Amino acid sequence: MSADVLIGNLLNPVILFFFLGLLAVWIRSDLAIPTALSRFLSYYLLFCIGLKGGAELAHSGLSMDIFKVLALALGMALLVPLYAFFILRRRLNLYDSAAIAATYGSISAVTFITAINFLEENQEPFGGYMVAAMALMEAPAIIVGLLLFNLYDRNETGGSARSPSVRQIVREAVTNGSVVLILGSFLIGIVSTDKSVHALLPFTDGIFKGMLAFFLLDMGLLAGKRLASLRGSGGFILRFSVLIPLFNAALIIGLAWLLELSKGDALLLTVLCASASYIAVPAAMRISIPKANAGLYVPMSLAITFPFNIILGIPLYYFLLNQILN
Amino acid sequence: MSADVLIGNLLNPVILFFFLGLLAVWIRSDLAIPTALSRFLSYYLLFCIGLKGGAELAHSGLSMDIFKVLALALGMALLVPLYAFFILRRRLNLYDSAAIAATYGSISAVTFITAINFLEENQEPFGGYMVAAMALMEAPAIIVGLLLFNLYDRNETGGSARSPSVRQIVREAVTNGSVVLILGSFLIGIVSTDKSVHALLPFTDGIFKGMLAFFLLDMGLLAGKRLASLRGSGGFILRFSVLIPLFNAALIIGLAWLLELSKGDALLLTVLCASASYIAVPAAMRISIPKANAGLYVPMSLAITFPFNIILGIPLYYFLLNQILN
Amino acid sequence: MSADVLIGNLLNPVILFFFLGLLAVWIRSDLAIPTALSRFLSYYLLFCIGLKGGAELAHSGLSMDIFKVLALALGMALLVPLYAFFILRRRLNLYDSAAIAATYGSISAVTFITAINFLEENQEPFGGYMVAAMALMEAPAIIVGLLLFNLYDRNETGGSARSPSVRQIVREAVTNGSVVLILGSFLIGIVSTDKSVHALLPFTDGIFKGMLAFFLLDMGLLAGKRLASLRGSGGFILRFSVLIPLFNAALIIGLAWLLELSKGDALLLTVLCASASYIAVPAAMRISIPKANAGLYVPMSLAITFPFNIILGIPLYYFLLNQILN
Amino acid sequence: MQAYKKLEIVINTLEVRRLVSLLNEHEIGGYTYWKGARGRGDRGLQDGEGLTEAFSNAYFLVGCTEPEFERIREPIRALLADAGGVCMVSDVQWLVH
Amino acid sequence: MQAYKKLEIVINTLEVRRLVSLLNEHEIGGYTYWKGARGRGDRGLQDGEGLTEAFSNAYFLVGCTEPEFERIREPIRALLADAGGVCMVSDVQWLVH
Amino acid sequence: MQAYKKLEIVINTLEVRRLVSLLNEHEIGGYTYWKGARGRGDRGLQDGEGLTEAFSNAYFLVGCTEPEFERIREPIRALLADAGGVCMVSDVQWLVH
Ligand SMILES: Nc1ncnc2c1ncn2[C@@H]1O[C@H](COP(=O)(O)O)[C@@H](O)[C@H]1O
Ligand SMILES: Nc1ncnc2c1ncn2[C@@H]1O[C@H](COP(=O)(O)O)[C@@H](O)[C@H]1O
Ligand SMILES: Nc1ncnc2c1ncn2[C@@H]1O[C@H](COP(=O)(O)O)[C@@H](O)[C@H]1O
Ligand code: NA
Ligand code: NA
Ligand code: NA
Repeated sequence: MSADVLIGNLLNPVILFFFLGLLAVWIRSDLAIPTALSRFLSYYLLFCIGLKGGAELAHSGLSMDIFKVLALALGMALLVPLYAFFILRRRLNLYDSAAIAATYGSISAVTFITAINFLEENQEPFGGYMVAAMALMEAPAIIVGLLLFNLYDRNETGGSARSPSVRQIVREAVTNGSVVLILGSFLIGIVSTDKSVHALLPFTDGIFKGMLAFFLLDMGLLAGKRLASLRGSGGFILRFSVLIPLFNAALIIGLAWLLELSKGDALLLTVLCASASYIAVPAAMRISIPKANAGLYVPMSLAITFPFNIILGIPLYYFLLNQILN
Repeated sequence: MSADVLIGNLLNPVILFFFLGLLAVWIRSDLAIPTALSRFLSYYLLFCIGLKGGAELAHSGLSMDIFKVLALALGMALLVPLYAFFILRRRLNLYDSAAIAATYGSISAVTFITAINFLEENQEPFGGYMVAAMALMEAPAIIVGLLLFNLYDRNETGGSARSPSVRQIVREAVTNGSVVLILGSFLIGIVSTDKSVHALLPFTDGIFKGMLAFFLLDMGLLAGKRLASLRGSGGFILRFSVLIPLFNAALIIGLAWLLELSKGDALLLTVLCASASYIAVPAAMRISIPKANAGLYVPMSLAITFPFNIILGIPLYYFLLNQILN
Repeated sequence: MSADVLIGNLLNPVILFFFLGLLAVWIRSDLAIPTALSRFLSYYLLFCIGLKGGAELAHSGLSMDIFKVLALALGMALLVPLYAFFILRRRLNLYDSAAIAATYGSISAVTFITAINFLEENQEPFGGYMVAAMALMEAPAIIVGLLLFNLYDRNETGGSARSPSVRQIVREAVTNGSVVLILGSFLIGIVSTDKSVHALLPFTDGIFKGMLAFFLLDMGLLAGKRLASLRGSGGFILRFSVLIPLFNAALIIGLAWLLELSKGDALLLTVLCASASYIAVPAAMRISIPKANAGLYVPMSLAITFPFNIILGIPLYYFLLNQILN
Repeated sequence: MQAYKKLEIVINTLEVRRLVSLLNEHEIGGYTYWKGARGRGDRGLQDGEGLTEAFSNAYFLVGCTEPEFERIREPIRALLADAGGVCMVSDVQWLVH
Repeated sequence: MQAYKKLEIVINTLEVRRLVSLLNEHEIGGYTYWKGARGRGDRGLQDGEGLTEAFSNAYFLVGCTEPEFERIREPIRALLADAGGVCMVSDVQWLVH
Repeated sequence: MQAYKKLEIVINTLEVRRLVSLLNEHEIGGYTYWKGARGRGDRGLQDGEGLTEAFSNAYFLVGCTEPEFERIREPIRALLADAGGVCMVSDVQWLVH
């Protein structure tokens, strides 16, 4: 059964288009999605996911699960960058450690959306509030990462930190376009009437999978290009990029079992914790810790952790949750 | 009933996404739709509206209503900039008066499309030829505005007018991309077979509302950014931006009653007269009256009149038309 | 009946939007689709055609027809540039002859897609493997053209050829974005489950015709702009651009009759042979034979042969095939 | 290398056609330009926003000989006086190939 | 024509707002800029890829008088020291219109 | 400030990879470039239209020291002779930070 799910996932066109993107880079094709389009596709996905999540929540109403999920989400978003930082510090310099810790504490919206697609294909229900959990987990890791950086920077080097204040960085992380769009769509989904949400379905549902496949093609191209910069960066980097997601996943699966989350919610939360940011956090780090090596933290999350999660991670976590929950 | 319609309009996701755009600017989010996309979305909307209007006209055939509507449309497009000009001249310089008069004499395609969406949600029929009325109203106000400008400019300053001749400006206004696209699609809609128009429905109808919502998000972002430049420009500007639309609306509602227009047609005509241009006219004015303050005529139409119309205007005009007609 | 098909084709909105594009250029409208969008639309069409072709092949399974079609396709792709070259050499210089020969030996994906649309509207079946035939025909003519050029260049001028080796050019032709995308989508279509291909239908099928119409509007704009550079280039150029497609079509129609191809397959193969490249080959020629006049080979294929094929060619070839086959 | 004049011109995007015609008419050997420039000047802010190109600029780079420059100097001045924009002139060495 | 200083600044796209504010604060008469520049420098490769503008640059062109230049010289130096980027200064002739 | 050479190169977009490799090979300290330039020159009009980048140009800005310039001068000349394009060289002051 687990092999079935894995193969089903591998033969999903959405995932196959990701491979096509990787392949295109590998054979040095000039296939390239214009950046205006990439941006549009990612906004489209957030728009749809937010709206559907909000509409779903309006239907189901509030429940205790929401609070459990949001508390877990916030807790993990604060905890993961902490232990990631101390693991990283054993091998890497302060700049890279802080940047990578923030990267892995935050989340990847595309991985989340791919997991939602996976759940829908396996007819597994999940709560609309998961969208809120995702939005909630985007920023805290940036703050933790910068606080750790500032703390140790003052101790170690007497302070090389750049001028933007932590407050400013937090501000930017919270008003980040993706966060605003998904939270906004989520709220709009909550207040809109059933009829009007229904009228949007051909856009938000009909063409969704196709747009996702197209976007994953683009992500494959991007991941493929980024992979090159990891050459020669050593086994520690590679191990970290796979083992930390697995560790985070194991931790949250355990907590999901303790707190008796539903299978769908648990999978999404696992995916959020196991995923790493390659949009919001790198942008924040490029500005706030410019000495951190962007040739490290971007490809780790984008070219290793992201493919790992969408190809193997999601079906694996689902298999484990199927064993443990009920 | 009127409150219902107003609230229904306010809770329409399409309108709510406009608010989301405003909000994003207000909290200084970096959410931004690439301009290539904005352009595509606006072309898409014109394409669909034109095609559907043409197909509808091919079905219904010609009627006297068409001539009434087109005559009214043309008349108002010539009249509005005239009285707007003299009102404006009492407070503003010649440059700004001419530019703003042209702006308010012309129309906003997006307001028109939002009104069509409103009519469809309220199951109110309207004529396919309204699309032609819209196209007809785009250019005349530019001509009137420039004629007035040239007339007074020669009298007052001895002529500071720029080199492009009125003929050239008219040429450009008439061959404007939006006009060509909507009229072209309209004609294509007329000559195409039912079957082939039907085959386009998933594109022209299915995803329409979603694309409109996305576009209004973008309009919200734009309006929000433009709002800033109105700071400190005084009450006259603000009053004009709301009162002229209301006055134009009152005038055309009266005429609609006299000429016994159908409710749907009357609403669309009202919206056309009450709306102001923020694409074609500003582009023409930027070139032909460069001394006019673009920080005035663009935000007036885009950041005040446009939101006013789509949020309050449309339901209000509809309420009034419901009272007066039949 | 043939007149019916011709008129049906002319009144197809998809074709009419092409005319609208031409018209817009003619009246000097500023209508313009951003290039990021053009690129996206063309990728979208390849994505859909590839996926549907692959899925269709997975259904029908392999047959002898595939081998016949692929052999014919490859043969024509090698043969056409040969005879085209010798015809062209009688009037044009070596540079232009080689570039134009390569252009006409290769294919136009958009013409192919328009022909598929035509077949679907006439409920005429065709094999999914035609997509593979198309991909197979993109590159060989580039190689033949460059070999001929190098051969004669050495003889005539002692060698003015540019540095990129033939191998490098072949490499680039084969890893060309369009080829990779359509072949990749084709393979994904083959391995994907029915269910998952079905879930993509609203994207790949629903909005397809609309996207095609929009893209042909863009092609019309492009063709219109290119037309200007042909002014004063003489009757030979014009005759060649129409007669070579007709000659190629006659040849392949004869072969289709000999080899008893199905009507749908034969039409698509005819269209491939009759069409000329205006993306991949021009890009290759711009780099490898920079002295060839791009103001000749681009507008010939794009502004004459392409419109000729989609407006008259496709219905004409279909009419002939109807007479000859079955 | 050879001494050339380099002109850098910033002008409203809608005036691109006019400037290109002017360069063609005066038979200038070559030019390069791109759109999408934003900026601020006497005519206010051009922020590149909106659904029209009217509020964005184009940048032109023209390398020309001294006599070519003398030919277009006055026409360009007149165009800028009418349409707004700026033109900066400097000396460059042309890498002949 | 009139002697001017020309500044060319390449800076990370996310710093555009800061640089524009700086030019406004110091009342520089005008500027032009565009986004979408890629490049390499001390802070590594900025290849313009990805869903964020963080890995692409903006290019600023500022024509100003000598006193204006003296006014912004130090603030720009400080900004670049903090945020990375380069600034090149040269002499141009301004075509007055 | 420090004296530098500034190179401005316009070249077909499809040649970007080659020029970047050339700059990397010769260990030039940094460069900036953008795509989307249109223009006219000996090889005709590059109008940026169409579904390929073959008819549009890229613009490179390279600030380098005199010795660096001497290193790449000949290779760039050879590249341009082969692929077309132009290169203008001028003197600038580098604002050291
Ligand atoms: N001093 C300057 N330095 C650089 N660019 C300028 C300067 N002044 C004006 N510009 C550019 O030229 C455009 C038109 O200038 P203006 O006609 O003065 O508004 C502006 O939008 C700027 O992009
Ligand atoms: N020598 C140079 N010539 C031209 N552009 C440069 C040079 N050095 C750096 N740059 C540009 O400035 C950006 C930031 O430089 P840096 O802060 O040194 O990484 C780079 O990404 C390049 O686009
Ligand atoms: N005199 C010039 N001034 C500015 N740009 C030029 C000039 N000549 C050529 N170019 C640019 O360089 C590109 C290639 O030049 P060419 O190889 O001469 O066709 C042209 O498309 C222009 O963008
Ligand atoms: Na995480
Ligand atoms: Na109006
Ligand atoms: Na062919």
